[in-house]
Amino acid sequence: MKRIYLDHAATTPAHPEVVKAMLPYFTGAFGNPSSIYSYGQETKVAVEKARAKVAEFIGAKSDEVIFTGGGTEADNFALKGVALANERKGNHLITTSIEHHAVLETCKFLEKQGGFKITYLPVDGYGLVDPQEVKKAITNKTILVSVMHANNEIGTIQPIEEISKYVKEAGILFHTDAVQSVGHIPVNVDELGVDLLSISAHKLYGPKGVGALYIRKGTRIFPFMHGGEQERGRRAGTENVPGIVGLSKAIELARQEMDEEAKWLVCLRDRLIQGLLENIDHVHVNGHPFWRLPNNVNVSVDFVEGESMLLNLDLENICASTGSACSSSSLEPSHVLRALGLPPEQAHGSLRFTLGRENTADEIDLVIEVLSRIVTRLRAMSPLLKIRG
Amino acid sequence: MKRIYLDHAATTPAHPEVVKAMLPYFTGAFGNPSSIYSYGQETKVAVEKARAKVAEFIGAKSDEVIFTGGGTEADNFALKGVALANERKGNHLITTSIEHHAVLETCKFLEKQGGFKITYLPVDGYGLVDPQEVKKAITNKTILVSVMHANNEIGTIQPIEEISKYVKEAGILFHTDAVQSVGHIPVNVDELGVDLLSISAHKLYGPKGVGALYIRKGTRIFPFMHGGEQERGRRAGTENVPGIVGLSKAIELARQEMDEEAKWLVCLRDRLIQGLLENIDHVHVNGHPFWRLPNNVNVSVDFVEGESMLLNLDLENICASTGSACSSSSLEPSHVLRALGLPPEQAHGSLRFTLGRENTADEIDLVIEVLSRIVTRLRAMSPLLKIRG
Amino acid sequence: MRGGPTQYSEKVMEHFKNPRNVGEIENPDGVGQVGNPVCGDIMELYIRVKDGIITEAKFKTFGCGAAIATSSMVTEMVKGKSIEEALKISNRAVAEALGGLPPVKMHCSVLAEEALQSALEDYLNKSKGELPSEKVKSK
Amino acid sequence: MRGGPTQYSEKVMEHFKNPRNVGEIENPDGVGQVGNPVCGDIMELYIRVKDGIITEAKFKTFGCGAAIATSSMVTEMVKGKSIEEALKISNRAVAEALGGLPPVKMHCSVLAEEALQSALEDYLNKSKGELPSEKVKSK
Ligand SMILES: Cc1ncc(COP(=O)(O)O)c(C=O)c1O
Ligand SMILES: Cc1ncc(COP(=O)(O)O)c(C=O)c1O
Repeated sequence: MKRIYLDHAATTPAHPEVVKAMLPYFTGAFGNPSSIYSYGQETKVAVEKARAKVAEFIGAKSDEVIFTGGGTEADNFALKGVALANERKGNHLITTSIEHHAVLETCKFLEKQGGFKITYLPVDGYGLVDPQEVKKAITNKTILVSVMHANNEIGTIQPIEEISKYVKEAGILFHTDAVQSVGHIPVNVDELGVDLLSISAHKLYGPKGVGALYIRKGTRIFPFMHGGEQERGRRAGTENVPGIVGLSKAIELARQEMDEEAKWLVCLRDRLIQGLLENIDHVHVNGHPFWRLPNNVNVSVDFVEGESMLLNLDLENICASTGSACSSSSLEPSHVLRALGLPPEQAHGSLRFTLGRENTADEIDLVIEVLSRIVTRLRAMSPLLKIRG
Repeated sequence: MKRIYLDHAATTPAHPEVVKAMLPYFTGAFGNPSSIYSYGQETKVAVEKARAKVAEFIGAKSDEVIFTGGGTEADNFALKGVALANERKGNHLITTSIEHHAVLETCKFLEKQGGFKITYLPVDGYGLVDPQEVKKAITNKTILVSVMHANNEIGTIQPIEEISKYVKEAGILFHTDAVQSVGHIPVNVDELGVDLLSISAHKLYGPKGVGALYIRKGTRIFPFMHGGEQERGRRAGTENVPGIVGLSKAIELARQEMDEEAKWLVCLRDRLIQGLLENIDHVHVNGHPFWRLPNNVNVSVDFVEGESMLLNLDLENICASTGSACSSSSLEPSHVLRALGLPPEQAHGSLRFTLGRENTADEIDLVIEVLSRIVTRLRAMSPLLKIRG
Repeated sequence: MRGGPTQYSEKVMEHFKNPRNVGEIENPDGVGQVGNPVCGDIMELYIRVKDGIITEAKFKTFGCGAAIATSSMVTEMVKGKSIEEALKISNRAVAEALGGLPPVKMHCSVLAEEALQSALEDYLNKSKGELPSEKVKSK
Repeated sequence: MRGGPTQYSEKVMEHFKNPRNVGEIENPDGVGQVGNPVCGDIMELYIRVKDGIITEAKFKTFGCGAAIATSSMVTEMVKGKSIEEALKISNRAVAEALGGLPPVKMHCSVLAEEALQSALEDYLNKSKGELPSEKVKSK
């Protein structure tokens, strides 16, 4: 049976065009961009073209885009770089309780090792941050606010523009983790009003292990990676030329296809949500009904646990994801679902389906059918149904 | 005219077999290794196989190898991770004045921002560190010694084993930057006696943007990249699966071909050195005559400047490198050549040729011939020849 | 949404796919319930005992793949065993019978052992001292 | 061995490949020498002057591609010019005539200007005050 891949928030396949664009830079044009002979210059030109493309796509200037080794590095770079460079101004950072671990763990590190104070803002039942809460949290020690653009688990899109107003008013730097939004919904650094923005290629049909950090001109930030003078001294290390070219190709394709694709994904998404609600009792949708990524479906299925649903789906060649404790080595359910205020059973019974450009309506219908069967089977062995049902 | 590439220390082309090994992981087996469905597990298995291969090659255990985004990240990780994790024990680090910038700039950052004290050991005229100097530099505050295995500019190979004795005696952690040696000369972590060792794939016919850090079991070190639980919590970020597979394929090929290749490169290397000495007056070889990478030729040509030689070579499709100020944006000549005690004119007149598996004896002969012509031409316009000649 | 190292053995997957003894026993001789929804694992284990021998065992489980497989396995293991023998079934024995469990999933086997012990205790309490009860208390 | 952004213009490469006026002038009317080996740049500039007009200019340079190209260009630019005109040649003019220089290489054009000024000064000193010497001093 053909595999049905519904975990595009975890990673996407590289677009065949992306791989094609990368290939010449492995063996043919392999020169080091830092070399001064014309052969290295070829790859330097490739990197600069890529930079211009990425910059243009998010409404930035070329020299405001720094390539990194992925979204996690971009987040680490942004937070640690700004925190250390602005330590004298203050030691307070504001973020939210539903950030990706790349932001949250970096914050914990800064708290523990750097003596920084971090405010973790709560979210409402839909996963939305209240801009007023951001405003209230700002003190005269605050040097950075970091609020993700779109959440990777529940797909909720934050009111970044509104939050930005308060942050800018206070003259504070503003970072957004846009790893899940870039290439999927419009992202413009000026419209969002952010100073730093993280991108990861493998979430938009680019290769793994490459990303970018947008840094608004004039932003005080330390390098995260020290060494050579690559990226104008802001990120040392020999440039991952094929990866960078792959990222820019993915961006180019997104520019062409994003709008159409988003419309189509919203169709599929709503078809899946409707289908699940209609065919399975006691299903709840997590996240926001409207401020939601086009490709994200997150549901809780009462009385059954996520990993056991996932494994059953896997046996039928369907790839999805769960926020259940049982799928994490920490044995705690998703911090995002907990932040929504979900009762633990519902957090444990969550499933995430994230759709992509190759999914079809038939696949969606099959998933609904298969999951109904699975849930019936698992509920038959669930002690919760009797206790609560 | 066919290009003659003699800058393998800057970067190598990916081996065609490496690219072939990587390809399936872009579009076919693209799953996220952290996913729990069998599809993600495929890539997890690929990553673990790669880890085992890399580990075996350097005499390490699998769980002592952490994949990174390159050699620079490995160096940053090793130095910052060990420094911060062992701060309570002491604040003193020892390194050498000829390290790669990935080590030196990280040290400067630790000095400036972290309050660490760094000793930069001198080297002799061949670029060798004296193990006795290391011993003398150790204080009761010393927490880490970092000495590179082989130098990227002059190819000098350090007496790591001997240095290790003194470092271990004092119970201190020992890091070596083996970016230029792994895959080119034998590297075994136990024989070298090191606790941490940096690797970069693109220096051994692997892809750019991926590397590894060996961390001996029990070494106190903080993660450098915070976020998800990848790499057993030691290096967050979605694994660059194709890159990691590419690195391990490059290692596999090195295991098979390294010895033969080294013999061949030594032949070519010595042919080039002899040819230059015989055909051009006033040429000096930089680096050690014996403790030298098989592929490294570094010479100073009196009375002429490096960049102008390089550009002329480039015009004849020959790629090389120089330690001249004029090729760097800092306008300072190579810190390595200066550390050897070279007079500034000789540092400015340096050329580095680093050979690789595809170079031929004919190419070497052509380079000698071409460079002789270039030097004659440039010397004709050099005021130094008159002044000093 | 992170993933742990959950590569299950074939045996685990086999029990997960075809769990044995799912369901409840009406008027059981012993019943144990352990775990709680907050942790994401609940197991109920029912036993029928005749002449000191466990003749039937059934379970209901809310939990992950390993929780279901260990429930299934433990019910298989106790059938036909005496109470004394059943009391000796350890979580390790369950895990081993399944061809091993990933480290983060060992707690599921603990849960299975606890469910069994709790059902046995329930039986012993009901039937009052057919066996030296210190054995149970010492648990 | 780091590399800077040294993508030279076509014009620079042209002058680098075929430098004009390489060499020395015997018994020149003016000679300037600037730079030093420590910095990796030395330029010598020779001029021949007839009736206040520079009729010939030659150079010798130890330095990078930009140093050679600016030397070549500046010697081309002064030929046929009066001393007054030559004194007005700025480093920017040299760089512009070469179609621009990478930022890190602008110092080479400064060196070329200095070499020229130094040769002119030498000429003026030798020929004593054929031109108001403040102009030279004010440099
Ligand atoms: C919102 C968000 N931020 C950051 C990351 C980390 O990106 P990467 O996997 O490229 O390190 C991810 C994905 O893993 C993500 O979804
Ligand atoms: C000795 C040495 N260390 C570290 C590095 C940095 O490795 P990478 O280019 O993979 O960041 C290099 C090469 O650039 C090197 O030669």
